[in-house]
Amino acid sequence: MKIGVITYPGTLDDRDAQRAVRLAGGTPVPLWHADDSLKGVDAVVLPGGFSYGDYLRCGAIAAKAPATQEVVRLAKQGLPVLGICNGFQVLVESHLLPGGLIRNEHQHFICRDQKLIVENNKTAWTNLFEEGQEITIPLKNGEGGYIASDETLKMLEAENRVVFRYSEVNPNGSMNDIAGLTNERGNVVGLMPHPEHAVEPGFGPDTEIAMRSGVDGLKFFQSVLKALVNA
Amino acid sequence: MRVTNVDTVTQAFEESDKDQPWKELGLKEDEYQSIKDILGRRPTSSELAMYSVMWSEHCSYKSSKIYLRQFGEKVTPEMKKDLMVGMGENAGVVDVGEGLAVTFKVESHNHPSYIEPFQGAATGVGGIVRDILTMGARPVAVMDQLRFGAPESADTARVVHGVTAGISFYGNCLGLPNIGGETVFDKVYQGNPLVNALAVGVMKHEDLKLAKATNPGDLVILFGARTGAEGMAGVSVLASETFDSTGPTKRPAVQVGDPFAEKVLIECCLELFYAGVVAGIQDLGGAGISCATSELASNGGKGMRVQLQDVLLRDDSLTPEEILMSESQERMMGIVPKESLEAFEAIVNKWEVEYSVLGEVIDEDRLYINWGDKEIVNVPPRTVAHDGPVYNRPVAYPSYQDALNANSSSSLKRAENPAELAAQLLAILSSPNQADKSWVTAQYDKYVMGNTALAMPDDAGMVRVSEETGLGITIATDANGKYCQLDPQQGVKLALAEAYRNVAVTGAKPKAVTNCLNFGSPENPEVMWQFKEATQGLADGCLELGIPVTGGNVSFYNQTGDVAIYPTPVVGVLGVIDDVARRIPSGWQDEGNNIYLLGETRDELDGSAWAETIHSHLGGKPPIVDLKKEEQLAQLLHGAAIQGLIESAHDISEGGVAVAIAESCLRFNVGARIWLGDLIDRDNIDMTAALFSESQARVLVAVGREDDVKFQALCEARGVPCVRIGVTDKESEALEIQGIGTMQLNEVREGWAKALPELFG
Amino acid sequence: MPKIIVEIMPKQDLLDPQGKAVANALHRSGHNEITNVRIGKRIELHFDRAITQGDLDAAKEIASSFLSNDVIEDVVAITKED
Amino acid sequence: MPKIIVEIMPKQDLLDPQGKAVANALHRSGHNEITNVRIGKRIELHFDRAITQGDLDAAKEIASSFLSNDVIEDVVAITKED
Ligand SMILES: Nc1ncnc2c1ncn2[C@@H]1O[C@H](COP(=O)(O)OP(=O)(O)O)[C@@H](O)[C@H]1O
Ligand SMILES: [Mg+2]
Repeated sequence: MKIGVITYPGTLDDRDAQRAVRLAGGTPVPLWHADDSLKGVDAVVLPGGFSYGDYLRCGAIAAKAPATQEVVRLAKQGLPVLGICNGFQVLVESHLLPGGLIRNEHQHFICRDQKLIVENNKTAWTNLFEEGQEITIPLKNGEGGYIASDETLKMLEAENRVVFRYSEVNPNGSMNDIAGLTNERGNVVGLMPHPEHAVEPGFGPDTEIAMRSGVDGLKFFQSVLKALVNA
Repeated sequence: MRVTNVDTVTQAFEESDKDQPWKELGLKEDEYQSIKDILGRRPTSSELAMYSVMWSEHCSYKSSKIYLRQFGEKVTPEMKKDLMVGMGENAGVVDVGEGLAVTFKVESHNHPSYIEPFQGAATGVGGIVRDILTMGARPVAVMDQLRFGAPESADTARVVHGVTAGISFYGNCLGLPNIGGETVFDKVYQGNPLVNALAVGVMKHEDLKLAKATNPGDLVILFGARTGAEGMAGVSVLASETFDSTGPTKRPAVQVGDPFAEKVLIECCLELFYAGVVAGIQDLGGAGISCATSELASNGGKGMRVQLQDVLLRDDSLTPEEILMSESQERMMGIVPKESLEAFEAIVNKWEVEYSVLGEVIDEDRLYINWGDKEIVNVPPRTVAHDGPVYNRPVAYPSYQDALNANSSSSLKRAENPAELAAQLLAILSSPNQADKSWVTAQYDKYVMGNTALAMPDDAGMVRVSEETGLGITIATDANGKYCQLDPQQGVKLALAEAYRNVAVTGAKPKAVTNCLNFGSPENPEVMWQFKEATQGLADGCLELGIPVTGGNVSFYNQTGDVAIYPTPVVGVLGVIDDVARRIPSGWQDEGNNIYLLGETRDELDGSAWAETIHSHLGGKPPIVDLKKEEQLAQLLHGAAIQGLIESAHDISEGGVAVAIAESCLRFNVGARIWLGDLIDRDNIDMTAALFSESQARVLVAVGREDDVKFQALCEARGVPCVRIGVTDKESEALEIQGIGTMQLNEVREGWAKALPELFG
Repeated sequence: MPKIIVEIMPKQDLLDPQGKAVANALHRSGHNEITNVRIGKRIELHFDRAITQGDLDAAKEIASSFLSNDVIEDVVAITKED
Repeated sequence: MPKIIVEIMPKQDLLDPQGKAVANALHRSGHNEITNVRIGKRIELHFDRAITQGDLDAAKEIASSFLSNDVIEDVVAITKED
């Protein structure tokens, strides 16, 4: 299975996302923001970073890129898309996911091992998790505060579109502790924490068992491979 | 509108007696005279700008040069074996095996970070990363060494917030993991905080690049950000004169960083390197185009012809002098063979990086710079870049030194009962210098790139450099201004010893050294004495340990009025580990491990955290340093790591055994039962010394029961003193120290974790 | 130099953490008369010629489609300065 | 609601990375008539009563000493709105 990973100017975690795809058993395909073809990939990851320096608004300039426009078009036809951190911000700026992401409540960039609850395991990227499962994924962002109007929040909750919720600590003031969302169809998922940083023992978050041994992020990439096989 | 009335070489001949503002530009009379002697005429105003900035303390190392030579001289052939590039280049390069090389360096951005903490610190990170990139390496991590004023002072909060946010902003946006650093508070840094930044990069041997223009006909290309009015005269006015001397202030004194532009520049440069289209490259930092043109030409033993009007500007009103001195960030100068121009253009266009061809390399010992059809610079490049003045400044033994050394901590009152000891331990642990640094470090991305094997709060940072084999590097930096104030020569060796030990406790083998020497004014003979002592100590220490200094940076004039900071030489040690999977954690993780204290403990409390926190005292003599013992200890740890005998190891430094124990507990929330009786008996010390002495060459290790016999045998064979002081107790969630009492870990954690958030919100 | 100035504020009913932080700091320093602070953007679009009605129309379009995100922000003013 | 509006821009001579990125994006989408973009802040100070001259004076002081950093920014306007 070919999983595309888009690189915008200022993208940082593209190589990490490619590594995660590889470790999960997929074939990573590097995609360039200025190309309007996604090279026929089976799914796409919009990785983390500071596309265009996150100037103006995070993800706003990248949302206009040719590759993003193509992602928007194909996502509407069901292409699985995962937006991580800056990728999530791009999805929000391209209106594939509702709401907005603003400056963290405490005003600082924060990097921490974050506990999350998987609220929805029906999406293309979460089908290998249990509903209600607690996982640990590194979080690192300066503008991860999720906001949306009351209506939108109600709709998201009613439709079970909150995929991940922060557990124990809400690190950025996100409304309803929202860490990640999906679209109606469940093929597009965006979240602030970084699953690609929890895929390899020795380089992930700390766990009860050993330092840096957490690999909960691997299931995101395995899930999409399973979804693609079953599709 | 282009400036038209410029001072030309022709005019310099004709109007030979014109008054020039050499003084305002920071030149001394004899320096101005030597420029005239070199040129056989007065300099043009552009030449004057170039010489003044390149001959400033910051660029020319004129006060430090005679001392820095020792780093190149006190070396054995063995020490040079793996050194691919030594001092003098943008950064030293060390062969780490498997065809890979590592380059690393620390640099200061102290003065700009006081004036504008956010941008000052941000551009400090940007500058050091470009130095590393210039060597042909992909930058893979950063670290930051910070010294702030008294924590309670309102201005400290301004600086702390600005500096940490600036480093966070720039480093995170570049996608470089921050793997460690230092955060120290002391009132001596109140008006002069220290912001040092370290970067490390990795390359294949064949990708090594040098800042040289050797081939006549090659093009000189400036690329990256456009040139604007930033940091004008920043190098000479900001970095090398004291604050109260005011220079020309019309143009902004600060630089503004654009980490996004730098990230793009990094990727673009690496693509240029791999495509083999640049023959030489130099970053633009202090002294901007003046520095890049003269150094590239001088290093290559060639000359250059440059058209300054071809520099892409943000602001057309800049004068040629300003263009030559501008410190706009995120720029690079490449030397590109003509036949590679097309390939060069394709790559920079892909990354949307702007560039302009300024001129070409010539086979003549001359740097010619034109403004349109007017010649404004005509100089031998070497005289600008390398033949600046060299001073042997007066040194004087400080008048206060003997009294300071005589005022030892021996008369300070020691705790008399367990409750008092416990209270002292908690007080030290929650003092800003020993407290949890997460408030700072949580602002830094340590995960990006996916290769971070160790980072904050561990003793050293470690990153994997080969995904195939697991080959990794470790870096630790240390400096103790208080020790250096008591004895600069000993103090710098202590910093070296600590950094070396911090690398060793991770299981890596120390290999090379970098430094950033932060001192007061070199015009003060007492400061110069400190500098002389410190450089000698560092050179001697490195020779004794057999690891070379690969490069470094000197920052003088760190003082407010007449009051200098403590001498603060930051020492960074690089280590290599064959496989990062074998790294040793710093905290306790498992149940029932035996806890050993390696090394000897003396009653050494002068300059300690105990003396500072409990008695606000600084005086006496710093701890004894024995580098042979450090080496033995490092070899023991390395051996034990290879055999997999130790579960964790934590270096003992400020705050002594007490702080090391507490940190080991808090790392993974694992309790312990500790008894210090055997230690006290063996080393003939009291409880206060057992807990808080800062004796060197000591490490706390945890060993699984099954490896106990082997481990003890190893210590004996290597002659490293080893005493069992306790056992880990995971279930208890408490730290029990016999003779003091039992403290719940959440109690211990409370003050330690809250100290910085309470101060800085 | 002729310019069009676009002013953008976070939506009234949404959180503005930056504004809140500034308000808190002002309150700490005794400025209790200020009940609330909100922080938005002032964006200047520069021209090297006189600004036309067409430019203003274009700016309006750019302001709402790109310079602001209408899920979280409002364009509160578009003015020109010659 | 009565408010004082403080407008702050990066200093003319200094690089404005944000503005540059936005200008480039506008150029990519064909808006070449816009020669440059600069991005600053618009800060609203809210009051629950009518604004006095004293408030304006205080705002001026706050604007230059706290809301802006005069090393890199200029306060370009302070206005009130009732
Ligand atoms: N400014 C900083 N930037 C990055 N890491 C830091 C900084 N300050 C402290 N640290 C990290 O926090 C941890 C604890 O620091 P410290 O108590 O000073 O360690 P030590 O006493 O072992 O030198 C270390 O891992 C250190 O690298
Ligand atoms: Mg240490």
